[in-house]
Amino acid sequence: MDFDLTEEQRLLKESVDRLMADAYGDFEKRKHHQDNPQGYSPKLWSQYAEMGLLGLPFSEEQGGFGGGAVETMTVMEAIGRGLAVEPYLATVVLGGGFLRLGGSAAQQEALIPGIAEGSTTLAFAQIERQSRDDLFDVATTARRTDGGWVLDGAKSLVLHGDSAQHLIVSARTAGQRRDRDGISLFVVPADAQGVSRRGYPTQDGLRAAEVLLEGVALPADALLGAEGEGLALMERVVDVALAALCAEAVGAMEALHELTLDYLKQRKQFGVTIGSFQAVQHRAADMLVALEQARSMSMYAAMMAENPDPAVRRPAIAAAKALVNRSAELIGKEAIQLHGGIAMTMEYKAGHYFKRLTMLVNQFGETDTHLRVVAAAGGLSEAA
Amino acid sequence: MDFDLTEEQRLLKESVDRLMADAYGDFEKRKHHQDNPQGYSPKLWSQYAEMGLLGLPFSEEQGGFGGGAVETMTVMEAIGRGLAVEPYLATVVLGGGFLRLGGSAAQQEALIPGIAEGSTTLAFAQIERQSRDDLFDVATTARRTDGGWVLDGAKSLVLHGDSAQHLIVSARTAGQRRDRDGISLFVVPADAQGVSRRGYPTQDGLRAAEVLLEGVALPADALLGAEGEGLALMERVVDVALAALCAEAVGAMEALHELTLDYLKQRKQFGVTIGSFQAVQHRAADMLVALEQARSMSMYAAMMAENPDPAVRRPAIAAAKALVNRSAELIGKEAIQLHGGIAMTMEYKAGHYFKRLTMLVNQFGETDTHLRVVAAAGGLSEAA
Amino acid sequence: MELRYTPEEIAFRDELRATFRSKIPAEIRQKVSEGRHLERDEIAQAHRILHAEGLATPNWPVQWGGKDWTPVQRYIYTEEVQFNAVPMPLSFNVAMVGPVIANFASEEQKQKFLPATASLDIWWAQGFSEPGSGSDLASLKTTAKREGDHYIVNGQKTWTTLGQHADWIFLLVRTDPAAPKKQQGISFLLADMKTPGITVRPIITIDGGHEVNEVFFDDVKVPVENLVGEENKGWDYAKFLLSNERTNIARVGFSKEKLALVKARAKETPAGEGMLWDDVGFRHRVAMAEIELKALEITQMRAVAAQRHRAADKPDPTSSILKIKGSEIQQMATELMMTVAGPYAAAMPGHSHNEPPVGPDWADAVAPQFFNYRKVSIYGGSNEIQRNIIAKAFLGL
Amino acid sequence: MELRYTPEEIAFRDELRATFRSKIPAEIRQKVSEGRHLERDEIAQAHRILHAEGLATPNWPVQWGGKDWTPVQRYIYTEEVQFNAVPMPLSFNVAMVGPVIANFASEEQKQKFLPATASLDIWWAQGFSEPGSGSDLASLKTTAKREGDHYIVNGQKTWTTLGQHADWIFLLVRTDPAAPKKQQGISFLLADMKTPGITVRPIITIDGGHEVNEVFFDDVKVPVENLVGEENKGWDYAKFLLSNERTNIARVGFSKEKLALVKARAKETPAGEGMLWDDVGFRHRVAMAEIELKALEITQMRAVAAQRHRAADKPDPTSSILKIKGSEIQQMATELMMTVAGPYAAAMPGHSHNEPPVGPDWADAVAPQFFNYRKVSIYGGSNEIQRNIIAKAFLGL
Repeated sequence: MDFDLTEEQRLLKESVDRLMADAYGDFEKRKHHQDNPQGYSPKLWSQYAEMGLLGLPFSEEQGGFGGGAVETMTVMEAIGRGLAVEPYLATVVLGGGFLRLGGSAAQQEALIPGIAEGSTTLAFAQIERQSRDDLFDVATTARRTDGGWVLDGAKSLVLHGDSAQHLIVSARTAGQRRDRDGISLFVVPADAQGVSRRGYPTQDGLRAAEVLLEGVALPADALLGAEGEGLALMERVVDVALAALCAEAVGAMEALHELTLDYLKQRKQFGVTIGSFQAVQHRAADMLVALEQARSMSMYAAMMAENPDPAVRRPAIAAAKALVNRSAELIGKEAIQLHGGIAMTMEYKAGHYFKRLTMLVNQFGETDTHLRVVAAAGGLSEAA
Repeated sequence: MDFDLTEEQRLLKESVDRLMADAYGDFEKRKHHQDNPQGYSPKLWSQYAEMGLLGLPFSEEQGGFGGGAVETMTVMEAIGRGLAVEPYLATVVLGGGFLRLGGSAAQQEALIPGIAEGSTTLAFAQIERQSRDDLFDVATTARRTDGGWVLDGAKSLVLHGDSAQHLIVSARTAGQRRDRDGISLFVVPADAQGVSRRGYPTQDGLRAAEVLLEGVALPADALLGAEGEGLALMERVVDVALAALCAEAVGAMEALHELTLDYLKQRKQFGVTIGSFQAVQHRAADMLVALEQARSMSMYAAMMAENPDPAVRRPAIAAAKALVNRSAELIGKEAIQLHGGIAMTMEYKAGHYFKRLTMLVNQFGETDTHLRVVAAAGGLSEAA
Repeated sequence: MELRYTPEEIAFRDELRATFRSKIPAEIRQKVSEGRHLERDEIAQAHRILHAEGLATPNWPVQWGGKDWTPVQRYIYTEEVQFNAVPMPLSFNVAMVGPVIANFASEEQKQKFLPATASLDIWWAQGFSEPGSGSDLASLKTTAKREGDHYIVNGQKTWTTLGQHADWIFLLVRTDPAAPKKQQGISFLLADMKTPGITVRPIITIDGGHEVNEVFFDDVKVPVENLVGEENKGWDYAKFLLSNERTNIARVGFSKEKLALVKARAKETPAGEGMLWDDVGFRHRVAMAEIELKALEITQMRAVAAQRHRAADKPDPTSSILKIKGSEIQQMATELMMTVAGPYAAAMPGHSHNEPPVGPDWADAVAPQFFNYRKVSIYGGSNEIQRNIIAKAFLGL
Repeated sequence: MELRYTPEEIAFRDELRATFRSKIPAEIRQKVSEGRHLERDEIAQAHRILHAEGLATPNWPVQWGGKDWTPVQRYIYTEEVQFNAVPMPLSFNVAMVGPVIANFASEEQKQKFLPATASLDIWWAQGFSEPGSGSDLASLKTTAKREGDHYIVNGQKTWTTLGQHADWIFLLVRTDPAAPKKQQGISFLLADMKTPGITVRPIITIDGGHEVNEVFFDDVKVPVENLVGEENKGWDYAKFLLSNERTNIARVGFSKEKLALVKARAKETPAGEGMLWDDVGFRHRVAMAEIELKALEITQMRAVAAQRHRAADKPDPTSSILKIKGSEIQQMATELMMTVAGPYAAAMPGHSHNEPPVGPDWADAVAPQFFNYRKVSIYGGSNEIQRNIIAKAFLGL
């Protein structure tokens, strides 16, 4: 039992924190980054690469630095604190996760070096018009042809899908729309014939895209993982992403709590700081309790995220996300309320944390979805 | 739209309040009442009768005073404030409800005058070992014989069942244990051959009984209401009782809130009254909000309780009880917490309110049961 | 005790409902229902239709175009405006400055301002809040110095809702900085927004909307004839004005409309094997919100009915309760709508009208309204201030 | 970062678990599990078995029978005691007065008291709280006047848990009423309960149990040799004593055991068409409680692991968090058990052992435990005090 970072992890944390402070310490800079066509700064993305963050989770054989979920947690926490807009989750955690855990050697060789050096970005195209958050609800089809595949369908809300060079697309190779079997995954170059994309900003300041796939012809080796068995891999990679989101949320909650405390210590009303009111103090204390509980579950998620056994991993990750969601809701709302009007303005950072946390709560399934997973597993087992 | 009491209702309220103040104003007196073999004071019960409270809900033709649900609400609120232990709910609201709404003229004539004058008490024997709160879960059987019935079964937690002269018993005359049809109701004299009872105190200071029915032979006219159609009548009477419980809860919450405010104004800590702490003030304010919301729903329940249409009545009553439950839980727990240790002692009144409210929350179904009724009806309709 | 409306009240309600539904353009009502911001012209159009129907200023004195309605009728009116997603007649005109002018202004001022205020020929803005004042309104710092026939106004107001559209502004200014208490020495002025020295700067809120503004006063000359009532008595008029919001504070009609929409949309939103409405957990959440709302509605009705027994200027003990619970339920409703929208709430409103929506047509307005509605527990006396009021004024703590 | 125990730690845990399950009588563990009050003899029997196994005083100095365990081992020990429904060794002896004597008392006092304290040949009671003190412990009023070789003690203590069984009491008394601060002038005394002038009066709590008492001191002569440490320094020893409760404060093992029981019972409780466990709403409530508990467990483990980096006498910043969340979850667990018991929770415990139970065998103990557990957010520094501590000490408000 040990909750300390290793020396390497500590150094990693320090350097990411420094990067974020430089890039986002002045809140004006964030708007500046967002003004780029891709919605983030390619220059900053190169700095991620130079620091080795983009190759972090890949093994050394794969061209990476052999980091694990704790390293990802460290980076994502810093991203959460900075309220960063770079496609780390989309490219490294999700896209990279599919390559790491399901990609062929050829696919890994083709893409991982580019990811690590910052030249290749990815996106996971899964949500459809009817699917909500059900990973297995896939109407997009992939038809086998001579020596390849043809994809048809439409994907919604593809995170950073407007600027990604490659899309990881879920498509049905067999079965009915909501069957758990028969889903396959494909690596689709964004510039392939028949792919059209419409990008737009999301409510929390990131980018997403609607992706149309019309008779997209792909070679045989575009298939990622085993044919028809894509769901298990998606669940595995999404669990890694959920753990990363938990860490991002903890970073954002921590920063938002600090911002609130600073405000409570400065802002005066009726002649005294509002932080001197006991009712306010108790609510700030409850925010800390919620934050520390979330931090514990984010660590738990990091330690469970790479577990290949879904019977152990899925309830654990679902539990973490459910608790992080509850904490994020409480801290987000209380931060706005304790600030008052100022937090309702675009110019001030608090509202943006609130918006990111709100969206994060619903990413990959809302709280009830995760509670259902935990309850269906009979609860959390005693095994830590 | 009118929320005022009529002049008669106001006079009724004043006199019941006075009765309760006399009988329960000194908390020691409550223990004294409870020490009687039946768990309440027969003398006090006679006073209820003298004041006309026991004949209140019956029509004048039935030998009563023609009061409605608002009158019952007024009495039950006072009972809640006083934390009274008399069997008003069991005898007048439940037992009387069955007679009023389902009894034959002969049954009404036989029993209502006795109820009104305080000589006859009743109890509703419904819960069984397996039934929990499902009114339709009835394993007790009633077999038709020449000119009568024979009852066999066992009933649990019959409120004031140890001292009642007559029991209203649900028994199955057809169908399977959990069928909605085939349940009949019987008026069973407590001294009938084959009836055995074991009385005990309940957690909230009232009395209940386990009732065993072994070959209890009854005449044909013991049947109350139509054969096999007992469920609808039970639901109707239980809705009347739920409205009464809402009123009792409001009375108890009101008194408990006042008791808490008094304590907060007197008790000093760190040199000041604890009521001067803002965190405490805000929680006392939230208790008031919960109380007023509950009061509104208790009025709503009173106005809906006698509606014969179950499609309108049942969701309304369920809604009232669900909200009253939430308020009772909040006010009960907060009252204990804001008092601190003193409220944990038997000698002080607050804990007894808390215990009564706790039991009341679970009486005739817990909150989820009622939410289910509301949700199944598609929510609360717009009709007020 | 009788919960139901009388047949006359039901007829009154049905008549209002029919008027609202037939006269107010459906597109405007749909925008309100979907939680979208209205353009200036849409607000003005709806206001003027109501005015033409005699329904813009029912709470004013009859001689100035008001109605001699009972408290119940007034309540039904507000309910029906909200429940039918009709834009409220501009509250700065109708609920705020209008009644102040009608009650405290000179006959000349009444003649000059009231008809144009009722018809929205003058669009008013409110200049009360200041950057440092927050919930402590009386701490305001904007000054007005008398110089001959004018006051010279200097200072800054903020959270000025729809100030970008305003023709005139009513504002509180400090005319006697030496007054012993901060509530004293405040005056109530009316100023033409075109007066030199007034600058309006937009505040964009986190939902992306431009609803509020900062208003700067830099040596602004306001004629003395624009003083309402007596100099240094402005706080009394402000208190009168703020107490007028009372009957509207719970916004039961809004929440009713919103929860009905939650249910309607959940019934046509696929989720799991059926529709979202089939999900037990979701239905119980909606049920609990509806139950809280029903309780609030009755609490509100009790307050309305109790007005019979109370002098009009006495504070209503339940208004703080209505504010707290009302804002909680409004926020609950916007949260439930977030659940209905699910992942599709994440997309920003389309930048061009030619772009097809992401998810259902209405989904892009859901998150902005959720964000925007955090304000309802902050403004109009934050819920913390309301709890202070309850504790001090009603619980005696 | 590693959540799992080492193989050595797992072996340690399994050994403890085996010992607890084989040595402590099953009837005692069942009573603890069902939430019933234990008799004096049962508590003593369990304590003495643990003492015989060397497991009653692991946190004491090794020379006085303690173990040289790591923080993780100590944590596992507490967890396993609770999780296996073993009665905790009497905390007044083991966690409170024992460590104070071992750290601050004279060698003579150590010799006299420590062995008998470890073996429960002396049963100690705690005399800290007073009727007027509540959360403001240092405001205590009980006085001790030095007269020759004795202190003459006068005053009243309250909430004295299991004081009815006690042989001795350790208490805080005011020896210097003129001290400038209330924390000064307090001394730490040991008194034989048989001393004339000591009267114990039971306090019956709302669950019907006799767990706590009032203890009256009426001119009680306590020999000066029973003063621990220095006169007027008692507050330091009391603070040391109170900080010792830290590792136990979250009571994760208790809640684990209780939630496991909730699930087990829900699986055999008929409800609706199946078992209560099949009800989605109920399962989600249990799931959320288990999730909160898992988070608390890790928060607790983080605090334990962090002990490596912190001087033993520095306050642990997470202890207030553990207290707040731990008490909330314990209460949540007792509430869930109320739901499992349903209507059958209403019956009082049978007055005679010959009477058959009402509902399931365990149901009569459910409501009393629910009532009793309201105390966990009140005692040991109420949750309000904990929030004050967090706000002031850690948030800087």
